[in-house]
Amino acid sequence: MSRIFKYAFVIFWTLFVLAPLSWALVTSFKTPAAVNQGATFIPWVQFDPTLDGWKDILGISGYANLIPNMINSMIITFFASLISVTLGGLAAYGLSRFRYGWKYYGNSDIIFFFIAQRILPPVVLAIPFFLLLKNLRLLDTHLGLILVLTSGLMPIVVWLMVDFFNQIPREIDEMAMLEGCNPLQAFRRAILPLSKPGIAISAIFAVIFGWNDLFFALVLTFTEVKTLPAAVVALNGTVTPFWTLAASAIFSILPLIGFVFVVERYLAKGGFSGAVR
Amino acid sequence: MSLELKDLGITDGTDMILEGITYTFEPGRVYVLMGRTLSGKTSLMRTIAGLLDFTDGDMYFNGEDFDVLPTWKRSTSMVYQQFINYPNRTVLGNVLFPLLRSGLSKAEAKAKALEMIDKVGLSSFADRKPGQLSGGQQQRVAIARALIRNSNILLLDEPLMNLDYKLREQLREDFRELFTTSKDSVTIYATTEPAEALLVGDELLVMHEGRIIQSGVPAEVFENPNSVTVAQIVNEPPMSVLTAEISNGTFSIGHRMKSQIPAHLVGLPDGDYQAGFRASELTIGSEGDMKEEGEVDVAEVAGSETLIYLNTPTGYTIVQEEGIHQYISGDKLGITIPPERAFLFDLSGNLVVAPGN
Amino acid sequence: MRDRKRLLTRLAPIPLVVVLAACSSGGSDQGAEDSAGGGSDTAAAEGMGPGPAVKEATFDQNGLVDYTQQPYTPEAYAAAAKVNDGDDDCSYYETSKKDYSGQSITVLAPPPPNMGEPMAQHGAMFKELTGGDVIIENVSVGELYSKAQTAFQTGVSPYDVTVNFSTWIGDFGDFYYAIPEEYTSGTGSLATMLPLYKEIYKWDGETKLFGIDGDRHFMKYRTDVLNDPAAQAYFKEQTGQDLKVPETWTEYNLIASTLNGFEVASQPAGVPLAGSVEIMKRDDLMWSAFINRVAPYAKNPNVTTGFWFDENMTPQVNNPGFVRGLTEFVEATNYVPQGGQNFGLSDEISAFGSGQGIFSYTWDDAWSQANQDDSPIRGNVEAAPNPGAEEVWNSETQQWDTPEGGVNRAPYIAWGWSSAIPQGSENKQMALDFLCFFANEANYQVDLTIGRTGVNPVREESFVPEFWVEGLGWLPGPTQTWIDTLQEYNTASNRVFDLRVPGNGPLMAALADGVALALAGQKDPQAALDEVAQKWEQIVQDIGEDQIKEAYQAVIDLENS
Amino acid sequence: MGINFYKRLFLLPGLLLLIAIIIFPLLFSIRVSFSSWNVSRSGLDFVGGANWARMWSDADFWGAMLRLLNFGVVTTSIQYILGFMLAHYVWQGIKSGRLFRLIWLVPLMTTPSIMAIVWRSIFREDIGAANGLLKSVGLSTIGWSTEIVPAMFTIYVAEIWQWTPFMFLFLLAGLLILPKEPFLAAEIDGSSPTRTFWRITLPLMAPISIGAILIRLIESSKIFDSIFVLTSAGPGNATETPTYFLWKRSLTEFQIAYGATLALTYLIVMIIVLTIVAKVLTYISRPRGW
Repeated sequence: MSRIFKYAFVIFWTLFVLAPLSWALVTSFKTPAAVNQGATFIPWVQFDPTLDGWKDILGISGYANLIPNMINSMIITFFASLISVTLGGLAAYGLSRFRYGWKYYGNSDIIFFFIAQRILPPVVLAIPFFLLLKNLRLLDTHLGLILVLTSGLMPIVVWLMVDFFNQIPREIDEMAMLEGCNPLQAFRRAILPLSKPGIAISAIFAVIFGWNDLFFALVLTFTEVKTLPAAVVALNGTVTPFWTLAASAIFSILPLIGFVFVVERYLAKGGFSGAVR
Repeated sequence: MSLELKDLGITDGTDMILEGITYTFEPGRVYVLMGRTLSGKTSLMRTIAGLLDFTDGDMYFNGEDFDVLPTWKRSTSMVYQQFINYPNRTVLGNVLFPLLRSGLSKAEAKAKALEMIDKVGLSSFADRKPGQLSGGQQQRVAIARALIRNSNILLLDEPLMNLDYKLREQLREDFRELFTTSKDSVTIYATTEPAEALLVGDELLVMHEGRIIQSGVPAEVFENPNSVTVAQIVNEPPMSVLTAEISNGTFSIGHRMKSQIPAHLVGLPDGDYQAGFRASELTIGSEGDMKEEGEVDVAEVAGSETLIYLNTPTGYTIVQEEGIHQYISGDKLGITIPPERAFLFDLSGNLVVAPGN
Repeated sequence: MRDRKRLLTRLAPIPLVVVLAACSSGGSDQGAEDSAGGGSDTAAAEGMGPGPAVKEATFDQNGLVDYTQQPYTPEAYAAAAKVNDGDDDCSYYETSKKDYSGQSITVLAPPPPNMGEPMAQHGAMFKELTGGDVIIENVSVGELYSKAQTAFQTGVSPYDVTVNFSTWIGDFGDFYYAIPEEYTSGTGSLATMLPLYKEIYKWDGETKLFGIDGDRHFMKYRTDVLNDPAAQAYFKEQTGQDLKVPETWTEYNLIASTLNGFEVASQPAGVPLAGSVEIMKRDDLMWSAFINRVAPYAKNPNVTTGFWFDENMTPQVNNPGFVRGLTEFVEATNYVPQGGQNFGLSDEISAFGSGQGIFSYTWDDAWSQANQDDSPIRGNVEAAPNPGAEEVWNSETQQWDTPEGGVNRAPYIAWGWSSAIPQGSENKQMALDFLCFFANEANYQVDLTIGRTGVNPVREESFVPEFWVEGLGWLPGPTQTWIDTLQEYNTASNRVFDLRVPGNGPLMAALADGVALALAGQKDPQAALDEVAQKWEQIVQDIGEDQIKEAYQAVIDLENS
Repeated sequence: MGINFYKRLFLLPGLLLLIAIIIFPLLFSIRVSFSSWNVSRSGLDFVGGANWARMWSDADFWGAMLRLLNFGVVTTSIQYILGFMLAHYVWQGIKSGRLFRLIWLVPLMTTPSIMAIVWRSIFREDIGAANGLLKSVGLSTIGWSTEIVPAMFTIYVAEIWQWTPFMFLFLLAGLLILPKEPFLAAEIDGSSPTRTFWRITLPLMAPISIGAILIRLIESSKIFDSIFVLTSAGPGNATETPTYFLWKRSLTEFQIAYGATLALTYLIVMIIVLTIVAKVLTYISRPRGW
């Protein structure tokens, strides 16, 4: 019974997940007229498919070429995620293992401080960040956007990784230290190999959130480092080109699917059994 | 190469975790720490290992301030009561790990590790991961890792605690031999088992509430516990402590059972005392002068013996009976108390007289 | 107790930071330090850039401009007619004599096709002619304002040209460079622009916008429906009146409500026919549509003290004229297409263009869409001035007036696309030359003929039907109605203009908020507009009453002209 | 180099980088909230607490804040339940688990603002897929974006579709690192799967769950794109949330000073609420004798 429910739910959810994506895929092959004349679902039968939407975003029709934007996004996402996962992972490890703080301000407050950075919506940080980057002469540069994104991604990494490190028995790093590793070496040699699932998930989150950041990219760049989402949103003119945007929606998740496919294999079950009974 | 603790203490807020620990550990000897859970054994070991900061006193190793050295420079090895190993490494990898920073060549290190693995009896498991081993085997890996570095200080924190009875007996036997390989080390071994203490220890330190309350040769401490507390700690099962009185030439227990003053108690002034009896020296049955009727609370079989916990009018009493017997809660049993085996303590708990052997 | 401590410690960084902020507040005026503003006289001389070097013309005088041969040619231009180069100062010939190689300008523009496409097309050609780079940053229409404003407010000047809505001039006027007079007179490319629009593109007496588009809101109606005998009979039966092009909003509503859902033979298959297609989505230019609905009720030709405020700067948005307009706007929610209460401009254009409604009444876009080759209602749409009203509120006498001739007309000269050169630009000369080239005779003509460029008639020569019928292949009948409509707007005397004052954004947002509440039925029209009026007073206070009043006087002058 | 050196080495690079990046925006926001910077007046004058007083009596803002009870809490709860179910299924093992896992993560990968436009194309009542499907099976159509309940429903659907994978992955991470032993023990005791779930899995997952719920509360309170595109805060102002409100004040009306005031208020309120929520959740999930 519960087995039937389980698979029914799994199938339902999978269909629910795929439905809008299929709709986007179908829409991406429509002409404007086909979109505006009511909902149709089956190409060739209900409408004549065209590649115009795709030509429009790949620079073939001269309308827009999203490939340079995708490269920008890759550069920015890669470095912002790398910095976030590295520094965030170290900080999370520290917060999991040591006691920090000043008077009443302790570890849990520091962790909260990290995550609190995500409370403010980007819309209100846009102007201050704009001024900051202006004064640093980093407007419209990769570095500027990487730094700003890092401030948003690192908190997620810390938040996730603290819980994760808490699950790894402390005795393991103590043991490594007893065996002659300084804490950094203990982290690298003893803990890091155990943390692959945590790092994989942090990296997935960091990359996805970094990749999909729209608002900072929109405000803090002009012409040089337009990222993919900013470029896609910029396609939305007086008349919303649903067909082109649908194609872009599909196009912009392709690299992420590849990345997640590669990284996701590290999410194996039973992380630390055999470490501590 | 001695480890010297001077008035060492740890205070956390108002909690005293360790207090006034003064002791000198010499190399080549095995020191057994006994004490109940939370008595400070683990804290003391972690302090020595540098994993815990102390707040008072001093610690010297070889005459030099030990406190300035971080854990990883102290040359300390530790075996935990849980079986801690690197789950992602093989047995060989685990045993090799401590050698990585030793400056040995890879081949040398490997040879040495294999030798140690052989010594703990795991040669056929060198390529397995800890998760694929039994508990006892895992603990052997941990012990091999601890021994391989020839550390100056070897700390074993109840290493046999989580093993079953048989494995415990077996490993216990191995220990004496294994420890002889580390002649230059200070070895500190924490346990709650008197048998272990007697078997592996050169010195016994009894800890209670963060203090060392008695130290000495294990047999000596065992025979002459200086207080009720020590007596309770070093006896497993604990002693039954009953009220006693000496007056007018009679020795009475619980104001009810009376007998002649046994030989070792002769000459003591009249007054109220406490009398402690080892469980193994109390017997089931109603013989002799001092007998008592009790009601079984719990009875459990340990190895080839049966432990019976009884409520008696005099107090809670624990009896160890040879052989395997079955009792159920509420059974009425007679017990016999041998007055000549009484450890006599004064009312504040200090030893007055031990029965001797 | 512990909990309270926890909470306090979490908030602890805030007071700390407040102290730091207070300490740092002394000399720091991060944003304002180099933000431009005010005195255009001094700025005029600055940042003009090196200007062009002179070179041999590479384009024949009065040569044929063939858009298919240009470096960037999207589909729309590939189909465009070939035209002869004009005689203006910025013709292909004249521009080809300028050498801008090694220089570049950055343009902030909406994405293709609207404005983005001509920018890209002419930018690429400009580079071919002069060697100067025209870099275009496209942002979505919704982002244009904040993108430009962020730069202006913080004193950053990444752009040499910004494309914008002309209604933003109240906020941006001071940040713009004044266009020299030579461009708007003589043989300048803007010389033949209608005087009305020349005025609209001025701020504080100076031309601040490089006018590339002229807009107004007008009514589009479906002739196939209004001329359908069955519909006529049905309408007569239901209302006792003849079915004709509505003269007033009352008639408009009556027709739209009566024929909502009516089936006519010419209706595109599978598309239900609704009465009216309107912009009702709150933050998607709905306020602009709403102005049409109230204009004839609230713009009284006898009142010269203003449409939006009276002389004491008391908001008029809740006067009975506005309330009447809103009441009818709310009624209209009953006969818009399905989901029409949530239509933005984009939806309005595509919905009317695909035949979903009998009426629509905002910008030219829906008109262009309906006239495109692939439009299912091509040839069935005509244009007329927006409906009027049979009575009009007099804010001076505080009563309803009956207009002369029975109908009060108050066309809304709505804002449209325009472009400007920010004060902060370092290469104004090149920016000017580019905009001027963009708007030269040949380009203007061709852009006009391509509906989706967003360029609409703004110059005298465009208001002849032949131009459209021959140039674009539009059908003569509908085109004539459209030209007539535009001409009527150009010459009308009782007109409504956007509230071109600083704070236009917040004022219109407040208006839209109130109207949305009424549309959703959460408030009745009077209460909703009273709240708007209250907010307006607050906004006027915040921005500065004098400042707004001064700017508003220019709007009143336009209204009364 | 003692332990303190390393202790700092772990935390400080990240913390200091973060502080370096956010200190200016924070200071600036606080400073600017005491100024009158608006669309026609850029610069940092000092007007005292005028903005703060105005915020206090801004009924629209507080109305929007109240709406978070709806959007933040409801969507987070649904996401948590669905995400937990999915994660639990994958953790228990399902056929083609990796494939499902990958497919379920795809929504998270889409850009919310672009996806919102796709949702608009689905829920547009005249040409959208949702009504199209309803019509094709002969059902009556629904006013997805023009009636309050369906409008909220569409926003829920968009949010749940987009963000449940986040919960799923976060919780899966937690499940994957759970110790095996309690489950072995339960198996030996012959505990039923349901019992095991309620008595072992759920309590063991409490810390991770709280972490996931808090971060989703933070994130879903920032809900913006779907509202902007789908309903434009309508009908009326029924779907106007603080982020939307802030966005309008700050970036469309450029009431920079007032916007900063609202933002800081929002920050403070959220810190207080989240701290309380964390406490309550910790209290509810505290270990109990069963």
